[in-house]
Amino acid sequence: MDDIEQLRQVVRAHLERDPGAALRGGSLDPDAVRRLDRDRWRRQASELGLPGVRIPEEFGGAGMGLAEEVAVHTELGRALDDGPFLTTSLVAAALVALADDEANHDRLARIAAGDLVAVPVLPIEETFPLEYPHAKAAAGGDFEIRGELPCVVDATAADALLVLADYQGYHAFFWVEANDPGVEVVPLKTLDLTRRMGTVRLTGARAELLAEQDRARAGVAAIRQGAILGMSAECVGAAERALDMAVDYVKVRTQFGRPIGSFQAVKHKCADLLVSLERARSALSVAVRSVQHNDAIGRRPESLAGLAVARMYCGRVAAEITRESIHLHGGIGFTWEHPAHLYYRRAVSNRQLLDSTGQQPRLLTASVLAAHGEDTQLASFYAGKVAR
Amino acid sequence: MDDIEQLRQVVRAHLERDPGAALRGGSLDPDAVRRLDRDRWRRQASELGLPGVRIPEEFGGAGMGLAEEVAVHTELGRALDDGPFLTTSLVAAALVALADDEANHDRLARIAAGDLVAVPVLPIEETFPLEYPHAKAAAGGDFEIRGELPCVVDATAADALLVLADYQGYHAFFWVEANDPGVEVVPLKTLDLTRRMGTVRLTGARAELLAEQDRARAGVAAIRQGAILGMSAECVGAAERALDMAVDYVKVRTQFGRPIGSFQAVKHKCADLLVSLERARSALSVAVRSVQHNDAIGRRPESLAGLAVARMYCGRVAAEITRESIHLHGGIGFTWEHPAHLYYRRAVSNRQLLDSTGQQPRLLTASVLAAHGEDTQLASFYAGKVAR
Amino acid sequence: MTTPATHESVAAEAHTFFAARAPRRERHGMLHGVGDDDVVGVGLTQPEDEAAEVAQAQKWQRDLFDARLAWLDGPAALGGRGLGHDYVELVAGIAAEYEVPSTSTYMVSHGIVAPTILAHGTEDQKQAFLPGIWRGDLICCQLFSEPEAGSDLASLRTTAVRDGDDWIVTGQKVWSSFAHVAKLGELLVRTGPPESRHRGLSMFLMDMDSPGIDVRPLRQVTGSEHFNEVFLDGVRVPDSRRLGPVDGGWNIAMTTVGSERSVLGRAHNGIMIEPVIRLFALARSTGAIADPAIQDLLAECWAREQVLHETATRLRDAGGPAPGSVVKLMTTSDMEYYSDVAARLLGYRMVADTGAWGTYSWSQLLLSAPSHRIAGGSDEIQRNILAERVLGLPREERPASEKSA
Amino acid sequence: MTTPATHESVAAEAHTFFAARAPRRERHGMLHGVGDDDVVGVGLTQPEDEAAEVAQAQKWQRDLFDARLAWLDGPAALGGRGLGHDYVELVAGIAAEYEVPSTSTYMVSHGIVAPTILAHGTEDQKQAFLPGIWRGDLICCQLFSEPEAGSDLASLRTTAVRDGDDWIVTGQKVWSSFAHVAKLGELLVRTGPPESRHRGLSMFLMDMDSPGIDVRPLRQVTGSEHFNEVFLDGVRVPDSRRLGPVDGGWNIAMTTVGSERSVLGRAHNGIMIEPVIRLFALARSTGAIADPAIQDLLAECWAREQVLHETATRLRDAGGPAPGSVVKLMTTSDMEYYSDVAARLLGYRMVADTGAWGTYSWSQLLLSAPSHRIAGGSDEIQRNILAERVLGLPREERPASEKSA
Repeated sequence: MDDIEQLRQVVRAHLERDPGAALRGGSLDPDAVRRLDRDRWRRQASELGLPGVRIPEEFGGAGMGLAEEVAVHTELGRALDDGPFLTTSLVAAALVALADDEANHDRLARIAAGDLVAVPVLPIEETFPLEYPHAKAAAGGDFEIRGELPCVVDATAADALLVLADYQGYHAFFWVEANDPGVEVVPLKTLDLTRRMGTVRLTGARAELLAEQDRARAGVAAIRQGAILGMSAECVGAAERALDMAVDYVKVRTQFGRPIGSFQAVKHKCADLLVSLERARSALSVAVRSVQHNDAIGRRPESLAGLAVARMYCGRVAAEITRESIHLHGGIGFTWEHPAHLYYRRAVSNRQLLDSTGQQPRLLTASVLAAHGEDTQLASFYAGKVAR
Repeated sequence: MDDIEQLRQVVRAHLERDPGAALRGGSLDPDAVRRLDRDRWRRQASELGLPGVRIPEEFGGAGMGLAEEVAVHTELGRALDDGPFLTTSLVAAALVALADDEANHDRLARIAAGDLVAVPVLPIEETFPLEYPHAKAAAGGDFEIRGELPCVVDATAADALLVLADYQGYHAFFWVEANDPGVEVVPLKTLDLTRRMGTVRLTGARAELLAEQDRARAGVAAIRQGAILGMSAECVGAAERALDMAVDYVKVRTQFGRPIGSFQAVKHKCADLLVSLERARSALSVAVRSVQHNDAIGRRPESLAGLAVARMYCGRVAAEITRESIHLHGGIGFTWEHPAHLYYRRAVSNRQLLDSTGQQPRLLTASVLAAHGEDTQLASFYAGKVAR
Repeated sequence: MTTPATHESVAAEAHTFFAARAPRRERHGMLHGVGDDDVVGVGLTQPEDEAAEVAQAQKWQRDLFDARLAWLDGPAALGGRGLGHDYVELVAGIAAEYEVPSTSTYMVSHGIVAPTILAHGTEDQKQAFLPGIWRGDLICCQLFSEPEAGSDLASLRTTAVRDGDDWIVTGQKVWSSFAHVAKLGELLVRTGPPESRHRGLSMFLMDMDSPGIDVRPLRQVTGSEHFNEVFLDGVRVPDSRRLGPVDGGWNIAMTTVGSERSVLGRAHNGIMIEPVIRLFALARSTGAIADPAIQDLLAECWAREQVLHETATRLRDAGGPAPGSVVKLMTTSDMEYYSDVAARLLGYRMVADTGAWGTYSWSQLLLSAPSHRIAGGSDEIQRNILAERVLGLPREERPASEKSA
Repeated sequence: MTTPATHESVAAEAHTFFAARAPRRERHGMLHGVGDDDVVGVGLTQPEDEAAEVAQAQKWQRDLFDARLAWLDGPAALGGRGLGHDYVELVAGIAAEYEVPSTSTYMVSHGIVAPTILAHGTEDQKQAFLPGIWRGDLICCQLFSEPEAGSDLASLRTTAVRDGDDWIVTGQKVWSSFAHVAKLGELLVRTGPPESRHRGLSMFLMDMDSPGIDVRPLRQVTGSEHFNEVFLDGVRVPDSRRLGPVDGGWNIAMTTVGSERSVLGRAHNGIMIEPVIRLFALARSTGAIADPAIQDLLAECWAREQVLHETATRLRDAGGPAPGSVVKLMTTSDMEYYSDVAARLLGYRMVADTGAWGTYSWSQLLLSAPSHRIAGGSDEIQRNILAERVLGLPREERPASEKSA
C-alpha cells in the first residue's frame, strides 16, 4: 500500500468511528447539517489533523502536499462528510499565498487547531458575469464592504469570511468577522443535503484588507484551483462509495431465485460504471499532475486544460454512478431513509458547481489551440474571457 | 393489414424475386453497381410500376400519394436496392411542379415506363455554401451551363440531368442530355457500395430552360423534401432489416452451450435497438405528416421542423442499428462477404447527406421559436440563412 | 337525451361544463416567470397539500360523472356513456383548454383498477364498484409489490387462507400509490404453496378500511410521500370480493401491469407540465438560447417530445405486442435527457433554493428521474419483455438450482 | 560494453541508432493537408502494400536487435539487454522522434507470443525461439478462435491426437492476424474429450510452413485483409513444441489473452495516427472550429485521450486485476466517439472519395470501429471479466441443460 492509500485508510477509519450526519443512520435532518458540529470538527483537528493538512508545520499544520490533500477530499466525499474542510482548506491555501505576517500566521494556526472556521466568499467560476462586492476605505484604517453572493458554502457556519471584493477597480481580499453587524447570512435549502450554503449579504461590513492586485490574484488562483480539485476529488470518493454500495446490494438482493448481481444486465451495468469511475479517477489525476507541473514552472492555473478535464469528467461521472446506484438499489434506492440519494445529491451539486456555465469544454479547446501555438481568434477570444 | 403494409409486401416480394446487387449473394462488386442494370429497372417499371409511383395516371404513372411513395422508399432501403428510384422520383416530382407542357408530359411518361433515367443536379442542403452552376443564353434559344457538383447520386447512370443553375442571378432549372459533349461524369468511390455517385462537370453543356424563379423554387422544394423523405425512409428500411438479421442470427448462434440471444446483454441490446427503431419510424411519420399538413395549407417546406426531426433521427438511428448489427454478428459481421456492412454503409451515407452541415438541430430550434411567435434575432438569423 | 351523441354535441356539452367551472387556460408559451414553477406534477406534491387536492378532485369528478362526461367509453348500464375512445380524447382535449383541477388522484383508479374490474369482474362486482370508482367516491390503489418481490412478482409471500366465506390475509405490500387515501385495494396474494409461483396467486378487491390494515407512507428522495407500505395482519376479505378464479390471479395482474405501463407512459407526458417548452423558455430567460450548442440540445428535446407522442399513438393504433414497454423506455430516457438539459441551463442555480422562479424547482425533476426507471416495472423488465415477446428471443433459462427446486 | 547501462547511455545509443537510419519526425501539429492522410494505421493496409511493409520491418528489426535496442527488458542469455521496463519506454519515446518504419508486423510476435514463451516455455524452447522472434526472423501468429468458438474459447474443436513423438492436428482456426506472413503459430487445440471444455486444451508452437496448413485471408469490411482463416488438415507437430503440460493449455491461453488485450489497448493509442489532433486540424480547415458546439466535441475528444493514457498508465502501475479490460472498453468507446466527431465535421465529404485530402479517409475509421469491439475478446466478455474478477459479482450460473451434460 502506498503512502496515499495509507492516508486514505487512516482518514476512512476515523470517519467510520466518528461519522458525519449522512452516515449516522436513520433519516437525515437537513437542519442538523445547517448547523456545524463544532466538537466533531475539533476532534477531526486534534485526532486527525484534518484542517491543517496542507498548512505548513511551523503554523501547526501537517505540511503535506497536494496529492495528500486530494486524497483527504476523496475520503471526505466518500463519507459525504459535512465538515468545513473544503472551505477552510481553501482559505488556508489563500492565506498562505496572500500574506506572510503575524496576523495571518495566527489565523492559520487557529484553522489548523479547528478553532477557526473561515470561508471564502467569491464566485467559483471565472467566466460567470457576477458582480463582486465593493470595498471602500473606512475610518480607522479599516474598510467597508457591500454586496451579495449566493450559494456560499459553509457560510452559515463561518467565524470569518475571506471576501474577494472590488477595491478601486481591482480585486482585493478582505477579512470579515462573521459576527460583524454588517454581515447577514441567509441559510439556503440545498440540493446537496450534506452541504450547507447561504447567501452572504454584506451591508457595510467592516473588513481588513489582506492583499490586492497581484497577490490577490494568487489567492484567487489558489482558491479556484483548490475548489476544483477538492470538489472533483469528492466526486471520485462519492462515486466510489456509491458503486461499492450498489455492488454489495446486488450481491445479496435476490429475485427470480438468484442474486440480481448474477444477471448479465446488472453485471454489465456495474462493469460500465467501473469503467466510468476509472475515467473520473484518471481525470482527477490528470488535473493533479497538471497543477503540480504548473506550480513547478510558476504559471497561472485558471486556464489549465488538465483542470478542465477534471471539471468535465468528475462531476459528470459521479452523477452517472450515483444515479445508477439508486437504480441498482431498486425501490429502496429512492426512499428518503436510504443514503443512495445523498450521494446523488452531492454528485449533482458538485457537477453543477464544477462547470456552472457549461463553458469548460470550449475553454479547454481554446487552451489546447493556444498550447499548439494556434493563437487564433478563438484562443484569444476565450483567453480574453479568462483574463482579468 | 392496411394498404400501406400491403404495398410494402408487394414491393418486398418483387425485390426478393429480382434482387439488386447487394442481396444477390456472394461478394459485392462495387464496379457492378456503378453501372445500372437497365433491364432490371425496366422490369421494376413494367412489373411493379416503380418509377411512376407518384406520377399522375394520365402520364402513365400510378398516381399514388406521399405515404405510398415513402413506403416504397422504405422497402427499397430494406433491400439496399441499387436502382435509380430515389433520383428519378425526385426528377418526376420536380417536373410535375415545374411545367405543365407536352415535352414534360412526355418525359414523365418515359420515366414511368423505365425508359428515361433522369437525375437531379443540385446541392442537397440549403445552407451549404456551394456555388451553383451558371447558365447563359446560347444560340438557337438554348442555353449553356458551366459548373461542377460533387457526389451526384446516379450521375453515372443518367440519360438526362435536371440541373439547378444560376441564371441572371436567379435560380432556374435546366434539362441537359447526359450524352452532351459538355457533360462529364467522373465516377466516385463511394462509402455506400450500393449507391452510385459521380462528380458532374458541365463545360458549356447545352441546356433547355424548364423553369425559373418562383416555379423553380417549387421544384427545389419538391426535390429537397423528396430527398429527405426518401433517404429517411431508406434509413428506416435498412435499420429494420439490419435488426431482423441480427435477431435471426443471435437466435441460432450458440456459445457457452446456448443461443447468444438468450444472454441478457444481447437481449437488452436488441430491445434497445427496437426502441431506437421505433423512434426512427416515428420521426419519419412526423415528417410525412408535417409535409402533408404543409402541402394542404400551401407553405414553403424547407424550414419545416417535422422534416428536421426525420433528418436528425432516421440517419442517426439507422447508423446505430446497422453498426450494432455488425457487432451482434460477431466476427463474420465484419467480413466483406457478409452484407451487414452494406447496411451500415447505406445508413451512414444517408445520415451524412441528411444533415451534411450539422445545422439541422439549430434550424429546428429556430423554427420552433418562430412558430411560437418568438421571432427573435435567432429565428430571423436562421430564417435568413434558409431564405433565398 | 334522445338524440344520439355526436362529436359536435359532446364537444358542446364539454365546453359548457368546463366553462361554467374553470377559467380558460392561458397559453404561457415561452414566458418564464409566470405561474407555478413546479415541473414534475403528479405524485410529487408535498404531504401538506394533498388533502385539499383530493377533496377538490372528488368534487370535480362527481360533477363530471353526473354530467355524463367522466366515463365516455363505459357501458351505459354501469354509468358510462357507451361511446368510443375517440370521445375520450375529444373531451380530454377540451379539458386541456381550461384550468381544470388535477385528477391525478384517480390515476390508478381509472387507469388501472377500473379497466381490470371491467375485464375480469362478475356482473355484481362491476355494478358494485365501477359507478363508484368513476364517480370518484372510491379511490383505488394497487397492492402487488412486496419487499422481497419487486421485479419478480411471482415470488410474492402475502397469503390469503380460506376461512368459511372469507379469506384471511397476512403479509406486507409496498410501493402502493394512493393507498393512504384509497377505499378499495386491488390485492394480489398467494393462495397456493410458495413453489407454485405464479400459478398460486389470486386477486381480491379489499376494503382499505378493514381491520388489520396499517398504511405507512414512504418518504421519497424528492421529499414527497407518494408511495406507501401496507401491512396486512389477519385482514378478512369476503370470497365475494375475489376477482377471477382461485389461483387465477396472475393473468389478471398482467392485464393490470400492462395498463399501468401505459398509464405511466401517458402520465409522464400529459401530466408533466410541458417540460420542453419550459426548457425553451428557461434558455431564453438566461440568454443561453444564443449558444448554438444549447440550440442543439433544445432541438433534441423538441424532437424527442414529438417522437414520443407519435410513437405512443402509432403503437396504440397498430395494436402490436407490448407498446407500453417501448413508450416506457423512451419516456425514462427522455426524462433523464430533459433533466440533464435543465441542469446544463441552470448551472449553479440548481444547487440551492435562492427563491428565483423556475430554477431550483428543476432539481425535483432530476431527483425523481431515477424512480421512473423502477416504477411500473423496471426498465430491465421492459427490455426482457421486448426481447422475448416482440423479437422472439429465448427466455432466460432458469438456473439449475431453481429447476431442481 | 563493460560500463553498466544508464538512462543517459541508452538514450545516446538510441539517438545514434535512429539518427543514422531515419529522418527526424516533423511535428505537423494542427496542419491539415500534409503527409499521409491515413487515420487508422495498423492492420488496415490494403493487400498490395503489405509485402513491402513486412520486408522493411524485418530489416529494421534485425538492425535494432543487433544494436541491442530491440529487447531491452529481455534476459541477456536470450539476446535481451537485461534492463527494466523503464528502458523500453525510454527507447520507444526516442523512436517516436524519428520517422521509423512501422513494425506493427510484430505486434502479435512481441506483444503476445514472446511473453507467453518466456513465461511458460522450457529453456530449450526459449533458446530456440525468443532470439529469432526478437530479431524479427520469426513472425508469429496466434491460432485460438474457431468459427464455433469465439467468445466461448473453451468450446474449441480443433484436435491434436498423439502419434508417437508427434501430435496430429486437424481443424479450423479463424481471425488470425499475420497468419499469412507468420513462421510460427501459437496454437490452442483440444487434447481431451469435448466435454472436458477448458480442462482438455493444450498449447503448441507450430511451424506455419508445415504440410497440411492452408491460410486464407479474410477480407474485412474496410477492404483490407488483416485476418485469416487457417485450415489444419493432419498437421504434424512434434511433442517438443508443446508449451506447458498436456491439457494445461487454458492457463497459458489466459496469459496470452491478457497480453493481447493490453497490446490492443496500446495499439489503438500508439499506432493510431494521433486522431484527436487530426480532428482539431480538420475542424480548423473547414472553419467548423468557430462553432461552439464543435469546440465542445473537440474538448471531449482531447479529454478522452488524456484520460485513456492516464488510465492505461495508472492501472498498469497499480497492478490490480484486469486493467486490460478497462482500457479496452474505454478504447472502443473512444474510437466510436472520434469517428462520430469526424463524421459530424465532414458531412457529405465522407460519402464519396473526391480525392480531397483527409476527408474520405476518415470513413476507414468509421468502418473499422465495429471490429474493435470484437477483436481481442468482445466488449461483452470484458464486462463479464470486470464484473466477476474486479467487482466480485457472481458468475452466471450455467443453464441446467449444460449442467446435466
